[in-house]
This record gives sequence, structure tokens and C-alpha cells, in this order.
Amino acid sequence: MENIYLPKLAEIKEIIQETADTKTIRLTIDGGSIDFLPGQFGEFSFIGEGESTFGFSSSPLRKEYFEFSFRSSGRATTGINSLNQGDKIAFRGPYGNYFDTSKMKGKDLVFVGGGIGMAPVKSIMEYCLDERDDYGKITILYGARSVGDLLYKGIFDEWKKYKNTEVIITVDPGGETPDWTGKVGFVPTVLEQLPLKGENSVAIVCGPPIMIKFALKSLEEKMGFDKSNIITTLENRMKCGLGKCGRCNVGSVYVCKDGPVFTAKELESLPNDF
Amino acid sequence: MEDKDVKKEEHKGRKHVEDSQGDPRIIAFVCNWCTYSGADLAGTSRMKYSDNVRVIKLPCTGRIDPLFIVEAFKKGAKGVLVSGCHPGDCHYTSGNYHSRRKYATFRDLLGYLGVDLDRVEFSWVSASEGNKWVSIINEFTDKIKSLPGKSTDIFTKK
Amino acid sequence: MANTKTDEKLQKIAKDLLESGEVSLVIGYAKGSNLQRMRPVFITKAEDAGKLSFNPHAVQDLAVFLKKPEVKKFGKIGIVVKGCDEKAVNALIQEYQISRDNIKIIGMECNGVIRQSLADKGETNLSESAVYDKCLICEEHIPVLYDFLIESEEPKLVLSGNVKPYSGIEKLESMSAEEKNAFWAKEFDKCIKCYACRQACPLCYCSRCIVEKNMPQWIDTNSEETGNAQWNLIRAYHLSGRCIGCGECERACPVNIPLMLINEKMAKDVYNMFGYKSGLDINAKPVFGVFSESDFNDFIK
Amino acid sequence: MEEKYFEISAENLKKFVDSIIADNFEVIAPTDKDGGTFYGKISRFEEANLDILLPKMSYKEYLLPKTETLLEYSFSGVDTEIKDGLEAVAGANEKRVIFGGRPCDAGAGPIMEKVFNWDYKDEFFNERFKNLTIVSIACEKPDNYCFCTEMQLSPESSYGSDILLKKAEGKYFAVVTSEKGLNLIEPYINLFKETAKAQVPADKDWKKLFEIERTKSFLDKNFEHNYFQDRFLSCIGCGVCTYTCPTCHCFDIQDEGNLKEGRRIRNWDSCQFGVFTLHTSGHNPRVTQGDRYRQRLMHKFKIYSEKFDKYLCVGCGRCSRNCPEDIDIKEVAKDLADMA
Repeated sequence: MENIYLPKLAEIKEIIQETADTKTIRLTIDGGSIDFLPGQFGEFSFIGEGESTFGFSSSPLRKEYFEFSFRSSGRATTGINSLNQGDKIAFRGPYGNYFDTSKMKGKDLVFVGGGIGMAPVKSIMEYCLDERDDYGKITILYGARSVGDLLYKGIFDEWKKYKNTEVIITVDPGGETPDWTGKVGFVPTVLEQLPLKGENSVAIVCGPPIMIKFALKSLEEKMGFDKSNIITTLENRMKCGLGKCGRCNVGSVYVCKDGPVFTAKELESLPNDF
Repeated sequence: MEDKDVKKEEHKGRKHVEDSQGDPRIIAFVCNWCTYSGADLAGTSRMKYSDNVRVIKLPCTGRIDPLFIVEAFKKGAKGVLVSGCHPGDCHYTSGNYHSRRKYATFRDLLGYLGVDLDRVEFSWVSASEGNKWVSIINEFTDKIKSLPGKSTDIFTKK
Repeated sequence: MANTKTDEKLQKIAKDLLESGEVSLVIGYAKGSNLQRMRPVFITKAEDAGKLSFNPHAVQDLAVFLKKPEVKKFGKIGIVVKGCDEKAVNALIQEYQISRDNIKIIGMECNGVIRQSLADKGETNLSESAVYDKCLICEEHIPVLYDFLIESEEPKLVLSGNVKPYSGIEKLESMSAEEKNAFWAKEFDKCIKCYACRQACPLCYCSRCIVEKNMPQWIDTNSEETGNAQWNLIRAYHLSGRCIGCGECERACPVNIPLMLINEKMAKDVYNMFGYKSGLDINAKPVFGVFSESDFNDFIK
Repeated sequence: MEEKYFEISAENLKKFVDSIIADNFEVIAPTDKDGGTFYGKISRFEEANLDILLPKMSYKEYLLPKTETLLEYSFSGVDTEIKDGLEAVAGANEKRVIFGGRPCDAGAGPIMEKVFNWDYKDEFFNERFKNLTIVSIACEKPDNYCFCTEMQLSPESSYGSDILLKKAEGKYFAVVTSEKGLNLIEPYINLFKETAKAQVPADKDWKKLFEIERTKSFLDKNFEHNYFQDRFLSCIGCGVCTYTCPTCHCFDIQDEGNLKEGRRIRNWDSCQFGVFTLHTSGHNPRVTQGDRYRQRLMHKFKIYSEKFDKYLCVGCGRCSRNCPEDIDIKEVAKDLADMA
């Protein structure tokens, strides 16, 4: 008999303070990463304070560690936030479906991330960058409320080094600092100004609900993306991650099992319950 | 401190949990202005009292939510003392009057639900009453020590 | 079933209120899923006023809906209340949850309501042994505050004194701490933490209940002896001096925990200590909002 | 296993129950206590109340306890030790018999079993479910809140029961559907008389009030229907419907302990609570009680059947009987069917 709720202990290899209240934590189990696919998630916990659900934010091809980004806000995340390098985090996973890269091969890719929603996008994005030759042009658009709210600031330049890859970073109007050299504007607005075409392209979008709503609209209506070529991830409240506890249920899907990755087409068939 | 910070402190504390000395544990919630100063006076006057007590200082007895008492019992305290300024002496003019109503009711409820009322104590100790503080703590500790091992409470597993 | 005179009066008042636009919603009772059951009904159109009805099966305390955000949206509300329920309205006004100006109280003279457990078995007669304990000690057969009053056609309840309401309280008071502990341990063991007591209570209106706060986790989440005891203790404490005795918590409890033995006891003791009864006066300050220098002091060293 | 049929006199049934109790089986039966009738342990046959239609609560807690320890943990210095909670569950219910429940309650087990096994296997549930022996009694007089017939069961269904007893002319017929059932009666087989299927009284022709498929087809098409918001304005969100329901299985996972040790537990939870789906960000997909009750209907009559081919409802009517505000789910399901 196997207890599906039993976590493994993972060691914190590195903690990156991304913004005032968000961190990226790199973990190892037995000195390396675990097998997972981009888009999947895990249940992370500081034992004693409860579990929290996060998507992986690292590329599964980078075998030295696996990582997740989180904002400290509730009981479980505050617990995780108090940990230091070398401490242990209890981890269950990976769970859920994933971004199907076989359908993305040979196509132009657009990655759109907003705020902390960039975390799951980063996983699939770095996965594609790691196998750069398999894909066409890659456009990365990442925005946050202000300069201070941008995650992954330290690695923007790393992304830019890949060939045929454009990186656009934007902050909401009013969120810029005097020395800000990136763009200023809401993500969907900036997205619309990009010279993108829907054909032979796949867009991966994740961020706050309102951003997703308008970004999807722009991609579909202005740029002619097919609904099945726009992929996003749903973030529902979850407890078990195993399709049992009933919490993430939307329409006939359990987001934790049948998701979290959905195409815009699949989302269309779900009731407005998320 | 915000709740979050309290939590953070608690987590830091986790790593050096040692077997506590001074069983049975008694928690004293005291007000900053009178009882804490009273206890301070006892200390500076080199008076000795039982080391079973752990003092938690709050601004006023009005801030001492009955939930704190429950929490102390939950975490394994054998006795809980709440102490503050004498009626009329509250630094905030009426905090202790309000809390007196609360505790009168709460104590009544505890008793009705079958908690041994010897395990909760309330007192007024002023800043000049170092002696009273010492005697209250000592008497309370003796009382707690004399209670039978499985003295009734509803907060911990039987 | 045909309308009684009471029903007709009630319907007329509701119709007038809705037609004149004085209220946009009337909360009342309608016939329920069987003849011995009534259910809440929400009337927004004057022509639907005919659904309203009242009889000794109207057990629900409709004041509970006044805390619901979906209901608050209606603004001005008319509500059908029995004497006990009306005290909940008063308490809500006292605690600034609703405004007297936004509410039209249709008070029903009530001689008691029949226990639902008996009604479901077919009991229809209003008798001493069929009504809730709260009805036996009721002093507000006519609500203390109302805009409209509908007098009862039912005969007054005859009390022989043979049925002693809340007799469990005296019994418990005379027990030792161990016995009380054992009694409540057994009762709380049944608790399944469904929080129906909270939801059914007109005065449990916190937008975020203490059990939903987890930083820190004040109340253990388990529904075993520790978590259950903490929950029931804290809920009882939060209602001390506030509970108006409608008994909805006990009626809603799916595992029959005698919650009113706690609430009534606290109401009684608060009255003895501070001379305060909840829900009688909308201008009175809640008992824990005030103090007296001569308050009960015996327990403090 | 192929069904087997036995005949047993009322007197022998009493002997049978008293014997299994004497042989250290824990027999859970409807019994009068706490001012009502609840499932509880009985120490002799007479304590069982077999006349009551349904106890107030279901016996779900023997399959999915209201609080279950998933794991225990302890800290020493910087090290964390985790102890598997499954160990404590091994062999649970092996010596437990539910006696005198109704076919609706018995049907709940195999229906819930699907969600606990559709990919990851929940061994906490499985171990309990596998070992629990269920002896049900067919209903003679369902009440107005019952609608098992509409829910693809019937007052005489043996689905989910290891043994179904049917009363006829002062004696009982026992339909044994499983090895577990057979094993239970084996030691006392002299109390039973094997008989042929033809001897067992045939099921009555139970009439349906509405077609549940029509309810489903309404739900398929009408997510945003005013009915939900209007009808469930009277819902106070108490969750009694979900807690008393034999098939509602949603749960919450929480950690609980002190600085030295503690445990991770799962507790019953309810879709009727506002915080059930509340996101950290403050966003809540189900804001009104109408949204939440709709979810309950959807989960019972649409989602579960699409996913697992079974409706998540056995038609016991407990949610209607126990609803403090008298929301009758049968009436609601019929309303929806009528509107389809």
C-alpha cells in the first residue's frame, strides 16, 4: 500500500529573493532534480504549516535542481519563507498535465507572463530555450505592476543571449523608475503592438485573470491565433493535487488532474467557475 | 508585530526546541504598566519566585483575548494567570474594567464546560506590589502542583 | 391548504409594502416540503405575496438572512419575525449590522413553535410538550419592536409547569468539574465541525470566522476532542451576552448537540452578573461594550 | 461472485447478530441515542432500530473519517521525521459490520470508490472500504424525501451491500452478493437456509417521479440560470447537506501540532463554505450561495456522471430532511428536470 499523501523531503539548494515578497527556491532531492514536465505542479510544504500548490518554474532539462517561485502571503508560504539554505521542504508531485511540446516544435513561440504568473511560463520557456534549435522565433513578453515587482530580473540577459529570441519587459504605467529602460504599458497593450502573426505560432499565456482575458482577446482577434494554439494554465485552489478533494473542480474537469494546462479552446468549453 | 512576524519568530524558534525545564508550565499574561512593572520590581529587589512561570507581556489586560488562555492550554500549559492593573489604575483608563467583564464570563463558561477552575487565575498587581506578585506566583504554582495528574481540561488530548 | 386570517393579514401587509416601494424584498414563511414544514420565502413582487403564510411550524429564524450579502443587496427589507427572532433583529441593529431605517418588521404574535423533530413525525398540536424549550420561557410572545403586528389566532399555550425548560442546565451546574467535563466531552465528540450552528445563527455574522483564520491557527482544525471542544467553547463565548435564544444552532445541528444548554446558561449568568438581556432594546449598548466600576470582582485576587 | 440466496427467521436473525457481536465483531446499526436515531455501536440486537427509515447521519465516517491522520511528523534539531499514517489504517474495519442500513447508504460506497481510485489510489479509503461488511435491509416504505429510484437504485437494490435482507411474511430473505458477505455468515450457516432466487420475493415496481437524465441535461445547458440564484437565496450555507450526505467526499488537508511534533490530517469539508474555493489573491470563483449550491447540484448530477459514469447521489434525501431551511433536493432535481 502506498500513501499518496506522503511527501518526500527536498533540500533547499539556493534561495533567490526576487522581490520584496517573492522568492524562488531551488530544491534538490538526492542531489539532483526530479522527473517532471513543464507546466506540472507540486505540493510544497513547510511541515507543520500545511501545503501550498506551486507550478515548477525551472526547465526540467536542468538536472541540478528544480525550483518554484512563491509569494509569502498565507500560513504555509510564510512558513516556507522563513526557511534558509540547507533546510528541508516537504514535497509531493509532480502532478497534473503539461505543455505538450510536440505540438510546438518547429513553430514560432510567444511567451506572455504577468507578475508571478511568469513562473510556470518560465519553466516551458527555458525548456524551449534549452532545445533552441527545435523552435522558430521566440518572443518573450513579461510584465509586472512595477519595476520592483519583476521576478527573474537577474536572468533577463541570459534569455536574450539565445539566437532569434526577443525579450520584452514591461511595467504598468506608473510602475517605472527613472532609470527604467524597458517598456511601460499593460501586458495586453504591449502585446498588441508586437508584430506577431497567428499562423504557425503557439502562444503561452499566464498571469492574473484580467490580464489573461485581454491577452487572449488580443491574440485571437487582432493576431489571428487559433484558439487551440493559445495555451494557459489555471490556478485554482487545491488541497490534494490528486483529483480527490473536490476543490479545484470546474465543470467536468479536476484542474489538478485534467489541468492545470488548458488551451483557450478547452477553456471555452468550461463554465465560468474559475 | 504582525501575525506574520510572530509566525516567523516561531519558525526560527523551532530549530532549538529543547526539553523544557520547569514542569508544570505556567503562563502569565500580564499588562505592561502594572503587573509587569510589579514583576520587574520583584526581580530588581532580588525576590525569588517559582521558575515554572513564563511571563508574556501585553499592553493591557484588555488586549488579553480569552483565546490566548485557550492557546496556552492547547500548547500544554498547566496553569494560566492573567494579571493587570487594579480597578481605576488602568493606563488606558478602562481596559481592565472591560476585561473584567470578559473574564468573569469566560471563567464561568470554562467552569461550566468542565475545566478545573484551579488552573486559571486572575489578579490585580500594581507596579509597587512586587511582594504580591511573588506570593501569587508561588501560591498558584503550589496549587497547580497539587492538582491531580489528569486534572480536567478540554483543550488537550486525553 | 386554505389561507388563514393570519395569512391574509400578512399577505396584505407584504403586498402594500412592496407596492408602495417601501421595501424591495419581504422575507417570510411559505409552505414547505410537507404539511408540517415551513420554509423561508423571498418575495420581491407584490403579486407573489400570496405565498406568505404563518403557523406554529414556522421554526426558522429569518433574521439569519439579514447577514447574507446576497440579501443585503436588496436595501430596504421587510421581514416576518416571531418574538424571539425579532430580538435577533434588535441585536443586529444594536451592533450596527443593519439600520433600523432599512428594515420593516412584521411582527407575529407567537404562542410557540412545534419542535421540528416531532412535526416531522406528524405532530401538529401546539402543546407544552411539543414546543421548543425557548417557547416555554418566552417573554416576548408579542415582539418587543415592530412596524406591523399580526395577532395570533392560536390559543395561548397552557403551561402546567410539568415540563421544565432547559432542565439540563441545573443538572449540569450541580455536577463536579469531572462530571461536567465527561458530559461535554461526550457531546463534543459527536461534533463534525460542519459549522451549521454558526451559519444558522443570526448573530454569527463575522465575514471571516475565527476558525477560518489560520495565522495563527487559533482553533484546531480536527474534528476530534480537542478541535471540537475549542470550537464549541469559543463559539459559546462569542455569543455570551449576545445570544437571543432563538435556538437555531441547536435545531440545525445534524448530530443533536444540546447547544442551547450552553447558550442559555451564559445568557442566564450574564443577566445575573450584569443585569443585561440581549436583544431587548435597540438603544442599549452591548454588554461587553460597557462596564461598571462595581462589576463582579470576586474571582480576581 | 454469483449471488446466493438464503432464508432466515426473525428469531435467527437476532441470534445471528448477537453471535457476531459475541465473536468480537463491532456491529454498527441505527440506534436511538442523543434524541434521535444515529448509526452507532450496538451491544445486542435489540438496540438496533430497524423500523426507522434512515438515521440522521450516514455511516460515511466509517469509510472516510471526519478527521484522518495522513502522516505524523516530529522534529529533532534540524531534522524532520515523517511517519506514514497509512500504517494505522491497515486492517481497519476488518471486524466491523454495518447492520440495518438501507440500500441507498450501501450504494454510496462503490460510488465514492470511483473518485478515490480514478488514477492515484487512495489507500486510506480503499483499506476501509475493502474490509467493511455491509448488511442492509430493503425498504418497504420510502418517504417523500426518498428518491433512490430516480437515482438508478431502488428501495430493494443490493448494489453495494454484501448482504441484503428482504423482509417477507415475518421472516427475512438474505441476498448474499459477495465473498465478504458469505464469509460473515459462514460460521453461523445453520441459522440460514439456502434457497433459490425464485423463492425471494420479486422487487416491486417502484415509480419514478422524474428522469434524472433530464435534470442532467438541464444542468448541461444552464450554468448561468437565474433559478440557482433565486432558489438558493434561502440557503444559509450551513453545509449540513454535505456533511450528512453519504456520497459527499470533499476534504481539506491541514497540519496541526506544536514545535516538536504534529500530524497532517484531512477533515471533511464542504463546497457550501465561502472559503472552500477562496484564492490567496482574494479572488473567489463562487461568490454567492447560489453559486455554491449550484456546484453541489453540478457535482452530484452532472460532473460525476460524466467523469465516473455514476451520479454522485443515492437519493437518500438526508440533505432535504436535515436542511434547516427546508431546501428539498428532490424537489429541486425535479424542477430542473421539468425545465429541461
